[in-house]
Amino acid sequence: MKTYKAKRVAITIEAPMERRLRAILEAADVTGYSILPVTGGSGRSGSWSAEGQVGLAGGMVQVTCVIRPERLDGLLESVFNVVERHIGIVTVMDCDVLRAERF
Amino acid sequence: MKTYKAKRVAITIEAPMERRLRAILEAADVTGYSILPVTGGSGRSGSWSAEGQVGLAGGMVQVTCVIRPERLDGLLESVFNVVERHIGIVTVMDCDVLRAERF
Amino acid sequence: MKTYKAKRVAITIEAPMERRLRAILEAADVTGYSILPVTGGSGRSGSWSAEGQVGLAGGMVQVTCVIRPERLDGLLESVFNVVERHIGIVTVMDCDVLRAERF
Amino acid sequence: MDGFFALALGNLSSPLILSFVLGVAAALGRSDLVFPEAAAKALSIYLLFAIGMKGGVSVAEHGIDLRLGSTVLAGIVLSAALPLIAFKLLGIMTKLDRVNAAAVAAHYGSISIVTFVAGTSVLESAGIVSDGFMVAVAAAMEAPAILSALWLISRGGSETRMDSDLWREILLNGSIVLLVGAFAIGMVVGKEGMADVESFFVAPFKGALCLFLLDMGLVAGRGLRRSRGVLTPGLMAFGLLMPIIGAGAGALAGLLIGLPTGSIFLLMVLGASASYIAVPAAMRVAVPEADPGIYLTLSLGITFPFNLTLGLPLYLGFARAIGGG
Amino acid sequence: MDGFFALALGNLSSPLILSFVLGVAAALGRSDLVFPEAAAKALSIYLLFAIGMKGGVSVAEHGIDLRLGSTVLAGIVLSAALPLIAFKLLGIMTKLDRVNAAAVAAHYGSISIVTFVAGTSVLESAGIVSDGFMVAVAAAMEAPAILSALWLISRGGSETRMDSDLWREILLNGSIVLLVGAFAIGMVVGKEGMADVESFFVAPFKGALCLFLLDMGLVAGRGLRRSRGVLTPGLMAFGLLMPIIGAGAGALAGLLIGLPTGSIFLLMVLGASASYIAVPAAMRVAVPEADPGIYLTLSLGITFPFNLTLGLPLYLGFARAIGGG
Amino acid sequence: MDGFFALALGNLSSPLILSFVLGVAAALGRSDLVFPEAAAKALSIYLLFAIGMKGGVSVAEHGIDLRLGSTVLAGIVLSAALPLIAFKLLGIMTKLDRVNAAAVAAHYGSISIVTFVAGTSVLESAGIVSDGFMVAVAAAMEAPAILSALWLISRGGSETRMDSDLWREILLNGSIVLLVGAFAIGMVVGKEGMADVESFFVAPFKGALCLFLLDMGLVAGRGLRRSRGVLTPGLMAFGLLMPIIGAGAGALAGLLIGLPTGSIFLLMVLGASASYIAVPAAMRVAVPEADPGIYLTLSLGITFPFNLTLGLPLYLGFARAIGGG
Ligand SMILES: Nc1ncnc2c1ncn2[C@@H]1O[C@H](COP(=O)(O)O)[C@@H](O)[C@H]1O
Ligand SMILES: Nc1ncnc2c1ncn2[C@@H]1O[C@H](COP(=O)(O)O)[C@@H](O)[C@H]1O
Ligand SMILES: Nc1ncnc2c1ncn2[C@@H]1O[C@H](COP(=O)(O)O)[C@@H](O)[C@H]1O
Ligand code: NA
Ligand code: NA
Ligand code: NA
Repeated sequence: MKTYKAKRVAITIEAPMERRLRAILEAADVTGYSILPVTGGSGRSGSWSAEGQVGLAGGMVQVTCVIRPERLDGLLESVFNVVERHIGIVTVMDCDVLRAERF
Repeated sequence: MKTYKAKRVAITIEAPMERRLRAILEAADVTGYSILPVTGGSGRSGSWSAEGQVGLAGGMVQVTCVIRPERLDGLLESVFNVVERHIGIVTVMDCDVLRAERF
Repeated sequence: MKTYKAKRVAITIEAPMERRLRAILEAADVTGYSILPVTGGSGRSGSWSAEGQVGLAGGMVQVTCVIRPERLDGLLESVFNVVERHIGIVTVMDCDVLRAERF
Repeated sequence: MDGFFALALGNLSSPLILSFVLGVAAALGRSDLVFPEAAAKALSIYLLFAIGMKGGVSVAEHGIDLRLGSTVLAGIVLSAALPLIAFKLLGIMTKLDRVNAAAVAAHYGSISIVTFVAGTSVLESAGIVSDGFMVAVAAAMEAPAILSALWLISRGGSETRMDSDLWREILLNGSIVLLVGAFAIGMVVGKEGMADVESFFVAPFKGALCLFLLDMGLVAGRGLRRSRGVLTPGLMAFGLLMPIIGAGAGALAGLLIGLPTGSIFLLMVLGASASYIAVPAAMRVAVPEADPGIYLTLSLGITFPFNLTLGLPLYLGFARAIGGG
Repeated sequence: MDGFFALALGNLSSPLILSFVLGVAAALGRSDLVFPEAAAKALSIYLLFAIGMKGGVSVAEHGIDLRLGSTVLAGIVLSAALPLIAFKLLGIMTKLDRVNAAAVAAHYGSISIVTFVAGTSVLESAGIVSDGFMVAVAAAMEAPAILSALWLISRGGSETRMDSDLWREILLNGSIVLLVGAFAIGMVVGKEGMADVESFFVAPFKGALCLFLLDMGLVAGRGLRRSRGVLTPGLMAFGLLMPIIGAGAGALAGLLIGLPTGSIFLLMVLGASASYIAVPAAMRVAVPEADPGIYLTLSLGITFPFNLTLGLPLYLGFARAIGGG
Repeated sequence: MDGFFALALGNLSSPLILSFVLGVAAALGRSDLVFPEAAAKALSIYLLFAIGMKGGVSVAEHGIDLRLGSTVLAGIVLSAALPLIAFKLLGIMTKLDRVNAAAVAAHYGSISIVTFVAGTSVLESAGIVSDGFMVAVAAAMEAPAILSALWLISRGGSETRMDSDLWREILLNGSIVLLVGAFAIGMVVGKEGMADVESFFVAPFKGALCLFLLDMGLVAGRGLRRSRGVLTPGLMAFGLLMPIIGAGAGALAGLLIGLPTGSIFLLMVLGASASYIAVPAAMRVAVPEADPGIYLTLSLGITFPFNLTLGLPLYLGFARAIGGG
């Protein structure tokens, strides 16, 4: 099956920042992304869990974008400005994508 | 620690298609997969969010299968027939798996 | 953008084991991890879905840690002791991380 | 006309409608107010179960009416026929391609159970009775419209994914099962059995509906905000005209069968309302090429608010005029 | 026997049981009706809290009964002893290996609080009183069965993961904490304090239980559908026989202590019912080798429906026969 | 002082407080009892809507009071000024850096609506009336404290992310929209419209609050357990002293405006309570450098339990002493 090389960027960031990150991705013309819920975790700022939480402040989300390799640097730069001061983690992986028109 | 080479396929697809995709995976003898919820995203068909939604129509899920490399092509072909006409994205990544009997 | 090589370990395990796994990760000094919900799946022990479930017994979670490559073996060994007898799957992938201090 | 304004005003100042308006306003103002998906789904299960059971109990009380059969039949015919009208109208008023037009049309043949429930609230406030079996009619009207739409599409040469699985999914979709199942339970347990569970299914019903409408407002408002550009003037006009045609068809059917005013009104509401749960899910599977941005926004963002605010008093005024009461 | 049929029929046509049946039917018919996981969990918290609190208030009303202590003790003994019987029986009736047999046995020593709640509903309908402290007995019976099962396994030479963490998890699992905590709250606040929160915890209770049983039906039905092949005839027979044995043991204990009819009945129900929340979670941690497909399906797919539909009237008839009333 | 102990005891033995205590105990004992996130969010929407609507209906009943305006103004001033006091106090009592001190201070200027709701329950039990518009005051006090804190930070030379988006997020955050929106709905529909939805929004209110407080206890207890080391003695002392200062400021303002006892009490409660929903979310966005471990734990783990258990009777005793009644 024919596949295409791409990069899969996963940005784990605080839930209250989701909107801003979405706006920045859209401003950077990254219109393809998916958001996965994160229900708990641990980091330098301690361990947490979404259970029973009412506010957004405690939670995080994982935003995943699959993009063409040549667009990676642009994406990381726009994203960096947002995440720089925030808790969370950004990872990049190589992947193959089934349909080229999809990203 | 001894690990084994495998492929990790992630299929992001509309929630109403989950059942069919499961049936196709099982028909293709892929009995190992996990389903992660997706709570929002954006693509060519616009941006969306699961918040407050009652119906399935708006949502998506991410089906992840870890399989032996030699089975990848068969899997992609069976899956392609389902996802071809549907929105969503299919990515394939290389990975190492801890226990060979598990996939 | 400068990135750093890392390993992304994903451990899919039964929900009742989440606490123990967290304790083991913390004992192994892996303080950075995120937990994603899994809402269904299939494996050698049959297929399942979290829908409508009251107890933990039926569900699974996916614990994702991004760690420095040199720490991978230690992590896998500690984890192996927990997951060995349990259902679930452990995968390791290569990734690049944006900020080195984050993992 | 005076009566209509009074009714409309009364309707607009009910906690139900105001909750919906609050939701729309919050979404348009981009408030971060959100309703958890699980809570919205749980509320909808509660509402469907409660309305189904009440219908069943009422039928158990009054005996199976001879008109039940004919009204269910009329509902099925309405649901199957309205998409054909809607499809023609879309061809005239908009530039939608065949597949999208058929998908939209399916929504208008099918029904919105929340609009129906809001209709029963309006009836109650006005002190007008209706037949308990109208819930069964509502359930019967969910699916036929989908088949009409698929027929329209396949006639045009496009492929639809219509297999036995999809059949089952359409006929046994969650809301049909809940409505029909709870209706049957209501019929079996009757008024006496209902007494046991009344303080859960009857007394708090309207308040729960307020919160659900708040959520519907949030979702509708968000849909509207995201859909700038999708909704052409032609589509919007269709979204306002089609419910009136559907209501008219419902009124006609109700008159022919000889239903009492309350039931004529509810049949009008069913005809006027557009699906936003069952049909969209079926369309995603059967006609993935159709754009959910169009049909969801039109049904939930235009027709649902119109019916809820202006449509209900309008239909009630009309039903009273032709049915008395 | 006539009495049993009347009771059984009355039970089968209550909204509670019919909701369960609707859920099973929807799942077997592969409807897409689903209950959000969060809603099911929230409902179960509500039910546990309400039932615990009611028990505590009732004890506060009637004073601590001398029989409380002996009944709790009897419950602990039952919970610890029934797994031994179940294990023997499984050895005779099925081909399960030691680990799986012990895991199944643990479920039958422990209890299902929903079955208990349904039992209290049946009592109420029949106008029979019972001791408020039976809720505490239910809580006390959750855990001992787990220890018996782990002892059976380790005696067979297999390893179990039994550390202090697991001890705490078993003894402080969510449902025990809720039952005991709410029981204590009920005892402290008494009838007067309860009055404040009655329209939340008492009046809507049965209706909420309907929706919960609908969900249980969906889960049980789905389990049955997925388990083709897992449930051998021997296992199924065990799933129907064991609750009767448990009920008999409960009846015996109740008679020995001299409990009133209502409490004998509830002790029978506790003996008969099988856990599907606390024990499965403990087994996943302590005995991961045991197959959840077997113990969950048996407990939730066979024994729970049997108790709910036929078991309850059967046990009530028996309790009346031996206890009077 | 006798009165205080009686009040405190009465408060401590109410189902509300006991539910909170149960939650804290379960979390500290590391029970696996958890509340689904979606259920907690749904409950909070319900509580905010209900309390807002009740306030609006009460204002519709009694007419707009001249004191409404001055009390809202006083609330805004309190909310803006208390962070300055808190900031000074933190400088004296703790070693927090400027950014963390300002972030903590913001929480104490803003309010906790659950503490407010618990306060209204205490008033009801004591049979003391209060002004319906106090809900509007509560809403008005959510945001000003955030601006004060951001001003404190920027004055110190640190950067905050204060753009128009954040402005909108702060002013249209979910709880403000719900409180104000439901208040407006209550004012429009009045007592008559409320009657329709009373059995959902009024009767079950206290019971629902019990479950919510159970969840708050679980979250607070978990926070305490995780925060060993974060909470220095100085911080803890601040968490107990600051609410008393806030309550004092509220009492002063209430006296100056000439509010009745009940409303003085509620203004004290608002002054004393610390935010744990709106302000933390704003801080995450505007001042990501501040450590949520400090401000969340202090607000939810120390101040909230203190207010709920000892603070409320203390403030009520004081309000009665100065306001009569
Ligand atoms: N190395 C890591 N691997 C996976 N998730 C992480 C890692 N580090 C941080 N996270 C996630 O990001 C959150 C905040 O991290 P931190 O900023 O280090 O406190 C954590 O609670 C985790 O959910
Ligand atoms: N490049 C991408 N990266 C990640 N998720 C994507 C991407 N493209 C699409 N998706 C997901 O698939 C959904 C449908 O995509 P589309 O078919 O392009 O509208 C989106 O809403 C996202 O949730
Ligand atoms: N190959 C796989 N790929 C992805 N998830 C898997 C795989 N195998 C197992 N799982 C997950 O782990 C669970 C238990 O697997 P098992 O132990 O094989 O029954 C499954 O229900 C899946 O959620
Ligand atoms: Na219609
Ligand atoms: Na038992
Ligand atoms: Na305050």
